[in-house]
Amino acid sequence: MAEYGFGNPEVIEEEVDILIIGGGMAACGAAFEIMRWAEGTGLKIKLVDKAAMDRSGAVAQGLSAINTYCGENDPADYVRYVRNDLMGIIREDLVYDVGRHVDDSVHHFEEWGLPVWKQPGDEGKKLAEGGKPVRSGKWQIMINGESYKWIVAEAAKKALGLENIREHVFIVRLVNDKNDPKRVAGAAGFSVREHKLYVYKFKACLLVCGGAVNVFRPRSVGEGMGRAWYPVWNAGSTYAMAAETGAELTMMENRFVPARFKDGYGPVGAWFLLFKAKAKNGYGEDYGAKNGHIIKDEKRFGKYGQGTPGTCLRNHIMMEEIKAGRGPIFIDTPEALGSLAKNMTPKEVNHLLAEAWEDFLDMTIGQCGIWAGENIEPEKVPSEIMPTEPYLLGSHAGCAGIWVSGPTDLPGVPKEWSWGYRSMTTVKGLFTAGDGVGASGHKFSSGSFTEGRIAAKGMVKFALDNKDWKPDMARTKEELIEEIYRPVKTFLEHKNYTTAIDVNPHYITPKMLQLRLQKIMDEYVAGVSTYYQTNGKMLEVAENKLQMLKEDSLKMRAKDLHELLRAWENYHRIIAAEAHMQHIKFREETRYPGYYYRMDHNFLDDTNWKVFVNSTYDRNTGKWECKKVPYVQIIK
Amino acid sequence: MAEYGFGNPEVIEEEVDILIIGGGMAACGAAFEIMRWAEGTGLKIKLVDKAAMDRSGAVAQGLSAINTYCGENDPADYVRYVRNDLMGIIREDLVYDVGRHVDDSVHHFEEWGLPVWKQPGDEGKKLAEGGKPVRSGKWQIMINGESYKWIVAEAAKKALGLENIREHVFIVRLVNDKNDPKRVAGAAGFSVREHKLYVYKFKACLLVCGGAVNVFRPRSVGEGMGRAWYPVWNAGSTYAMAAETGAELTMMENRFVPARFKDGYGPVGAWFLLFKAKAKNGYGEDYGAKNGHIIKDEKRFGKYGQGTPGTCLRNHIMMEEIKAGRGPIFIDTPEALGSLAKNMTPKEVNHLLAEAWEDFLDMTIGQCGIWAGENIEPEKVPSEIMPTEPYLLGSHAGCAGIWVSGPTDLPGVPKEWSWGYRSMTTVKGLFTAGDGVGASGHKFSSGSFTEGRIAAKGMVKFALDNKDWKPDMARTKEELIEEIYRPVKTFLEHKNYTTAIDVNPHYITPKMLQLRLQKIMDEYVAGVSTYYQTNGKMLEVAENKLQMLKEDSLKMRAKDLHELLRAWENYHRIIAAEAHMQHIKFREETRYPGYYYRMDHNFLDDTNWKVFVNSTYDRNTGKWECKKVPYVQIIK
Amino acid sequence: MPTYVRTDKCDGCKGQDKAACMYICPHDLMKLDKDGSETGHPMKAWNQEPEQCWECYSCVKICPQNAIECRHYADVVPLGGSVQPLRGTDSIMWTIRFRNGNIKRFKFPIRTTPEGSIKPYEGKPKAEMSDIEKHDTLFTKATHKCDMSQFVSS
Amino acid sequence: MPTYVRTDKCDGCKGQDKAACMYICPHDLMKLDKDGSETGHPMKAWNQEPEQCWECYSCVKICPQNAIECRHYADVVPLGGSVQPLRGTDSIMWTIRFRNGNIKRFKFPIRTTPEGSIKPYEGKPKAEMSDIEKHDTLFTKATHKCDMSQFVSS
Ligand SMILES: Cc1cc2c(cc1C)N(S(=O)(=O)O)[C@@H]1C(=O)NC(=O)N=C1N2C[C@H](O)[C@H](O)[C@H](O)COP(=O)(O)OP(=O)(O)OC[C@H]1O[C@@H](n2cnc3c(N)ncnc32)[C@H](O)[C@@H]1O
Ligand SMILES: Cc1cc2c(cc1C)N(S(=O)(=O)O)[C@@H]1C(=O)NC(=O)N=C1N2C[C@H](O)[C@H](O)[C@H](O)COP(=O)(O)OP(=O)(O)OC[C@H]1O[C@@H](n2cnc3c(N)ncnc32)[C@H](O)[C@@H]1O
Ligand SMILES: Nc1ncnc2c1ncn2[C@@H]1O[C@H](COP(=O)(O)O)[C@@H](O)[C@H]1O
Ligand SMILES: Nc1ncnc2c1ncn2[C@@H]1O[C@H](COP(=O)(O)O)[C@@H](O)[C@H]1O
Ligand SMILES: Nc1ncnc2c1ncn2[C@@H]1O[C@H](COP(=O)(O)O)[C@@H](O)[C@H]1O
Ligand code: SF4
Ligand code: SF4
Ligand code: SF4
Ligand code: SF4
Ligand code: NA
Repeated sequence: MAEYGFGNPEVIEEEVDILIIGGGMAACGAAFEIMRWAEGTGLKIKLVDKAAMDRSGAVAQGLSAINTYCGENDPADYVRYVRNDLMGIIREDLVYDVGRHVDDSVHHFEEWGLPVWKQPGDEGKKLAEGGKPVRSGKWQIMINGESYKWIVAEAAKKALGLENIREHVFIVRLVNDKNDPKRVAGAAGFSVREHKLYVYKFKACLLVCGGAVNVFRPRSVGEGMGRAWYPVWNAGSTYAMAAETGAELTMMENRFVPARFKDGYGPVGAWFLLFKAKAKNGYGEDYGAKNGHIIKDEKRFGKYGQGTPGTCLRNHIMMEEIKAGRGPIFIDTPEALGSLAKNMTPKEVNHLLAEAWEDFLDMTIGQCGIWAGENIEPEKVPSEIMPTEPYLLGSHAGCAGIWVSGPTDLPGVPKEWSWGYRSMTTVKGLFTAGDGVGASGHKFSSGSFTEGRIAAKGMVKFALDNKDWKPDMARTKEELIEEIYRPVKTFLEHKNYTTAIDVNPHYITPKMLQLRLQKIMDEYVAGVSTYYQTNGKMLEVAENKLQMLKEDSLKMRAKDLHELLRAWENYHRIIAAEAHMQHIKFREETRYPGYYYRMDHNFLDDTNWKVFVNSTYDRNTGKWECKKVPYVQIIK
Repeated sequence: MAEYGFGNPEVIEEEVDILIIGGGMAACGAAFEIMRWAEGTGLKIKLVDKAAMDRSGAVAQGLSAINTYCGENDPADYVRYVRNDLMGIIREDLVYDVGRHVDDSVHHFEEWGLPVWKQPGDEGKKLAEGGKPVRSGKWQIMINGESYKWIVAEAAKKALGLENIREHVFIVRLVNDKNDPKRVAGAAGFSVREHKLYVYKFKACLLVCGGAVNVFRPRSVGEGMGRAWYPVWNAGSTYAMAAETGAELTMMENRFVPARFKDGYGPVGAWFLLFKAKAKNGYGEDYGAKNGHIIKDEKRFGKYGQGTPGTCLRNHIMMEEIKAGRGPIFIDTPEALGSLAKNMTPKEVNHLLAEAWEDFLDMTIGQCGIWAGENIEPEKVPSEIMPTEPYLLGSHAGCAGIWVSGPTDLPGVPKEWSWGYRSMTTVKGLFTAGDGVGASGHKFSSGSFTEGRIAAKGMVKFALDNKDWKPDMARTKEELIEEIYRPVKTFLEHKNYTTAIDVNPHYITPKMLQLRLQKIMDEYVAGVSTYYQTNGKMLEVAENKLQMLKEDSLKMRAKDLHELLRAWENYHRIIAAEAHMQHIKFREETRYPGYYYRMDHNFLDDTNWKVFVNSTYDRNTGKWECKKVPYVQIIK
Repeated sequence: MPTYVRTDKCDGCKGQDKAACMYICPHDLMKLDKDGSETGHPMKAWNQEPEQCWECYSCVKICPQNAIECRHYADVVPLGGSVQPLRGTDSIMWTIRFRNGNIKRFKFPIRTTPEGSIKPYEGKPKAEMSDIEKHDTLFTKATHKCDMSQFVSS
Repeated sequence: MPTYVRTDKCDGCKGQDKAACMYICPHDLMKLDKDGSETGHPMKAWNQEPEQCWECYSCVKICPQNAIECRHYADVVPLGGSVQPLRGTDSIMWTIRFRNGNIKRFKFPIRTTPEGSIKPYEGKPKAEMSDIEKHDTLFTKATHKCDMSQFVSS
């Protein structure tokens, strides 16, 4: 046999009891919880991350707030908040479960070293000891979060043991069990550093690879293409691999379209909630005050526009301004800081300005780059805000994801919502958390970590109950090599056909494939270029184009391991995109005005559509099936 | 002195009487006309083209129709057609002058070898002999135009003599006369093949570098970025160099936003006019019939929506469908071909289908690539159409350009419209034609050629009248080298500062600069991403951003001659973009709904704005000045 | 649909002074890699900036080796189709291959006179200097007839 | 704002097994060019795909030579600004340089405990296997108090 090398990888096979795929917030939560339950059971646990845990996932840069901390509030109230924000349709059992456990996770972060802002007088007093946090909102607390992930990863790595962690391995696909197609038995991926293919067999796995970014065309298309609000490296692996294994997805029609500082994608939360800034239209009007009443139209928005508007409805009001030609939208930072500074000493004012900068330096440094490049000092010059391209996620103000088995101890929850172990999907042995869990948004970093913990417990129970079961994969090692390394082979076979390796009729570069996907999604599936509008006919066109794109994905090339990574990320993006498109097609109403508009059903229709939409994908036929699943209210 | 090489060009200085800058339709027309008038005068004439004349300019691919051929119609009627299409404001003297001369040019094309379609019975009979053309519209005739440019260039090259032509030289700037700042004395540019800088001195020059493409972000942003409808290589050099020399521009607020076959940008003219196809919305409705009445609203569209709607108003009706969520717009090719085929023999049907393909193969081959890639046979599957990104041009259904001196023999024309030699701009010695002439659209290929002829005559007269005048340039040779080669020097000086030559804080690549320009124009100056909407505040933001971009253009790098070409093309694009933005800012009405919308003045205002807008640019201060110039009706 | 050059066909225009594709491309995209330092393929041409290609086919049509083809913009068009011309002196043949394998062929006239045969001034009048200030005529003296009553000031 | 590596500062992490920037980049962008074949700068790192850079600064913060800086996305941001951190064990210092030359500096705490000091389970309860099916508790037994009357079926 030839030496290992590009196109001829060594294959490493390993059998464990539980595999954690991903190393982000949910994975770290799982790592922390699982080793305690596994103590003395002899269970073998492993974690693989495509990157390095210290800085992998959405929290790589850090964060400047923890957006879910109940504190003085009741978890039931948290459920109401999330339900209102997500237009009435959430799995309240799941949200409640996060709510009752999340504070404990935050207390651990603080114990491990995360600086949490305290109210005057409570400095130095931990949250767990009753220290009062600085709240930006009812659920949000401020932190000095530059090293948030670094700290949480240290705890997770210590808990797991370094020998149980493999970084820089990208998981491409799960493999079903040979004897039970509704069960998962393994996973396969490759190292982005060495010519090695990894094949894991396991009893259970936690699929926590975050949300899906760069599925839609971003507003900047040159170097700026890498600047997305959510982490550009999370490519929908969670949704794609789950779907391909046969797991039921839920609410994949949902998306998050955040209002963000234009171009830098700096979050607005601290500005609106902590600094009490106002958004103004191009004529300097407080358009929310002036035109916010538009969402009171019950025919179009049902009852959801009557109370506190959810995130998508706030977007809607802003988008109407823009569409009416009254943009750009500015966040009046000078006015906000000016009001706050009114009764402050110069030293306090300096501190305030530092806080304003820190908000971005802790989580969206690029926004400061824009301020620096455009000579913007926020106390002097307002900044533009803008709705971004859509993201698919389950942990922020969105609820796309996988349908999971819930807790069994809550009153009034339908039996069908807990068919198996807590956090297990409809595929036996496959668990998820964080961005992976559908119909339960607003978990954020702390809630995602907490869901990882909850899932960990369920997985241990599952593994113990299946102690004697042996995974037997439906795919051979050879088939997996063949499949995963196809882009490399394609490249090696055809690269000399033309004089320039990037233009070749026999293959497509992952980058061009990605741009093609983004173009389809942008133009037909309610991206920015149509102001988030679509209709049945546009979706039909999209379906046809996505079908050809999926066929063409078999012709992706990889000129090196880095490009092999891009190739598979983009394959995952396609599957996630398909799910999104199919769900939007199925839901014949506009449930989330401000996130997207089905223009042929441009109103919210509680009579017919106050239901979950769940889907399954058949890997062999390439077909999707969607169905309605009844929504049940659990909390008053 | 070191040997000539990259960064150290040889300088070639040459003095001629007349320099033709560009080698497109207008330049070829000028070449054909000029040598006849120059015969025996001893005038030295030279032509420089950035590319090779056989395939340079907009007609490189060929064309499938000649859109301006009067034939049986009166030139005065042609003026009425153009006036109506351009919403009432054109220089009727200029349009009339084209109209009365254009047919002779077309007759010459046919004589030289261009195949012109004839009506049954007239095959083989030349137009000049009374042969009846196949008309697609009242002004348009069908041709087999693959070699249109090749043929016209052959005639022009023969006329000029090869020794008077220099190809592959890009002209960067004009140079004013040292003693008369309102006069042009020279031009400087560089070879894209050899390390040579060219400095020409002359009495007169014809600036005919076509329109401005890729000033706005195109809809496709990867490889597809090169696919624009108008030729991607015409970079606004005409407008930029004229403005920098102090010439008055006119109607630069105007633009052309063509409806085109989606993605491939295939023209629609033959489909609508020859094949009688209908455009339908996403629901299959003939939206023109159903909703076309919207332009009857006189408050918004004045009288212009009452008769035959101009091109921009046709766009407007389509855009309203799209904005209302009733897209995509399809051109029903199967229906159209089906109706035509009804009474045809199979052979005739085959011929018809071949004509449909030829329409694109003769001028937008890429559209056939899309049909092939998407398995679209036009007789079976309809195709999408779409409004494209905006182009600045003066020869198609748009009228941006330079203010030129008109003919003196027509009754009723204000004296101020002919201040000098025919086709001369407000800068002495500077002439233009084709896309360069403002306020006179719908010339197309034949009219542009004809305007080149008209200008040629004026230039000969000018040169003869200035026989003893000696050009003396306001800039030294050293200053010109310094300026033109700055991007090369910048690159050589800083390239080793970082480990990757494309990311360096000391310079910007021409590509990134171009994308930044396109982003600004797209987002603030009524590009596709705002559905062609802008307002005063957005323009203010644009002005600020363009200012910084212009400053940064001094930091462009060029790693080779090819990139030096890109650098200067993009500089020209910036100046053209600025002119467009300034004019739109000045004209406080929406004169061209369907081309762009000033949302803060979203109606057509004949009372205040039935005027030309003219501007001048001051190269030293970087400031623009706009003014109103009265419109006068010449033709009933 | 940027162009690509087939390694098996391009002969660098036999090392002549001008590579035909490089000469003709209106956008300065085609380049001959003399020593192979830029592509690994010495004495062959390539498209140095595919994302700026207008798909005008000027290079495709001129290449004496038929070495240049187009692969449709990959960020727009599904793979597998192709559109290839063969340009002669008086006509052009097109072969369209669809993604699904279907093929169409077309042939169109391009020119009615032999290449190089144009004599622009043969049989044309000389310019008359006395006309040089008259706007109603060009040297060919073939102005369209007009009904001057249509002028406002007529 | 893709990152760039300064040739005068990068030492390739002294040829150690892992270049720090290459190890940490969550998007696999930073790469060490051992033999200089990819950049012309042997034993130095570079960003191999700048248009995919999230500007997360993970590489910037970790580089032991402070060799990595960011140049704001050139298709978005005017030239001349910069944002540069110096990350210590308990705090981070930021220097912001504006296009117009103005400078601002900030220092923020990042961590209250020494790096490497976390003992995740110290002082924590063991998991009790009898709780494994109880959804209302995790091993730390610190569930939030709730008012169950708020359930519809309460
Ligand atoms: C990017 C971002 C995120 C947030 C915010 C601002 C910004 C700019 N804001 S604000 O906007 O409100 O300001 C929040 C905030 O302030 N406060 C907060 O609590 N949460 C916020 N988030 C949200 C949270 O970060 C988010 O909810 C959680 O991180 C979600 O956790 P999780 O579901 O575990 O996803 P992850 O991104 O952390 O981790 C994903 C992991 O998967 C790996 N991975 C991915 N694909 C893989 C594959 N195929 N194989 C192997 N590994 C593979 C990744 O490397 C990573 O380890
Ligand atoms: C691209 C295109 C154009 C048309 C059409 C379809 C398509 C797909 N259609 S349909 O849509 O209706 O289908 C038309 C049609 O069918 N019929 C018709 O008559 N005209 C159509 N046009 C319009 C005409 O082509 C157009 O009106 C004329 O060509 C304009 O003539 P002119 O103004 O001379 O521009 P040019 O593009 O031909 O030539 C420009 C020249 O300048 C050179 N150049 C540019 N910058 C330079 C610099 N800095 N230095 C030196 N040289 C420097 C160029 O190389 C070129 O030689
Ligand atoms: N536009 C809005 N303005 C103020 N509060 C809002 C808005 N939208 C939602 N809220 C909610 O108002 C409640 C109280 O806000 P806070 O105290 O800021 O968290 C929370 O549930 C917020 O999410
Ligand atoms: N205008 C607002 N009103 C109420 N809540 C908001 C507002 N803006 C942001 N938030 C909340 O603040 C947190 C952080 O927001 P963001 O920065 O938008 O991610 C999330 O919990 C948001 O729901
Ligand atoms: N729907 C239409 N009605 C009238 N004229 C049209 C229409 N579409 C195109 N044209 C004209 O046909 C010629 C070619 O059009 P196009 O292909 O759009 O460039 C131009 O003269 C257009 O003005
Ligand atoms: S024209 Fe053809 S043969 Fe000549 S260099 Fe170009 S590709 Fe090669
Ligand atoms: S197709 Fe046209 S633009 Fe593209 S490389 Fe060939 S000649 Fe140049
Ligand atoms: S971390 Fe710094 S010193 Fe080490 S290889 Fe990267 S840039 Fe060079
Ligand atoms: S800034 Fe972040 S994404 Fe960019 S190269 Fe550094 S680590 Fe990678
Ligand atoms: Na034709």
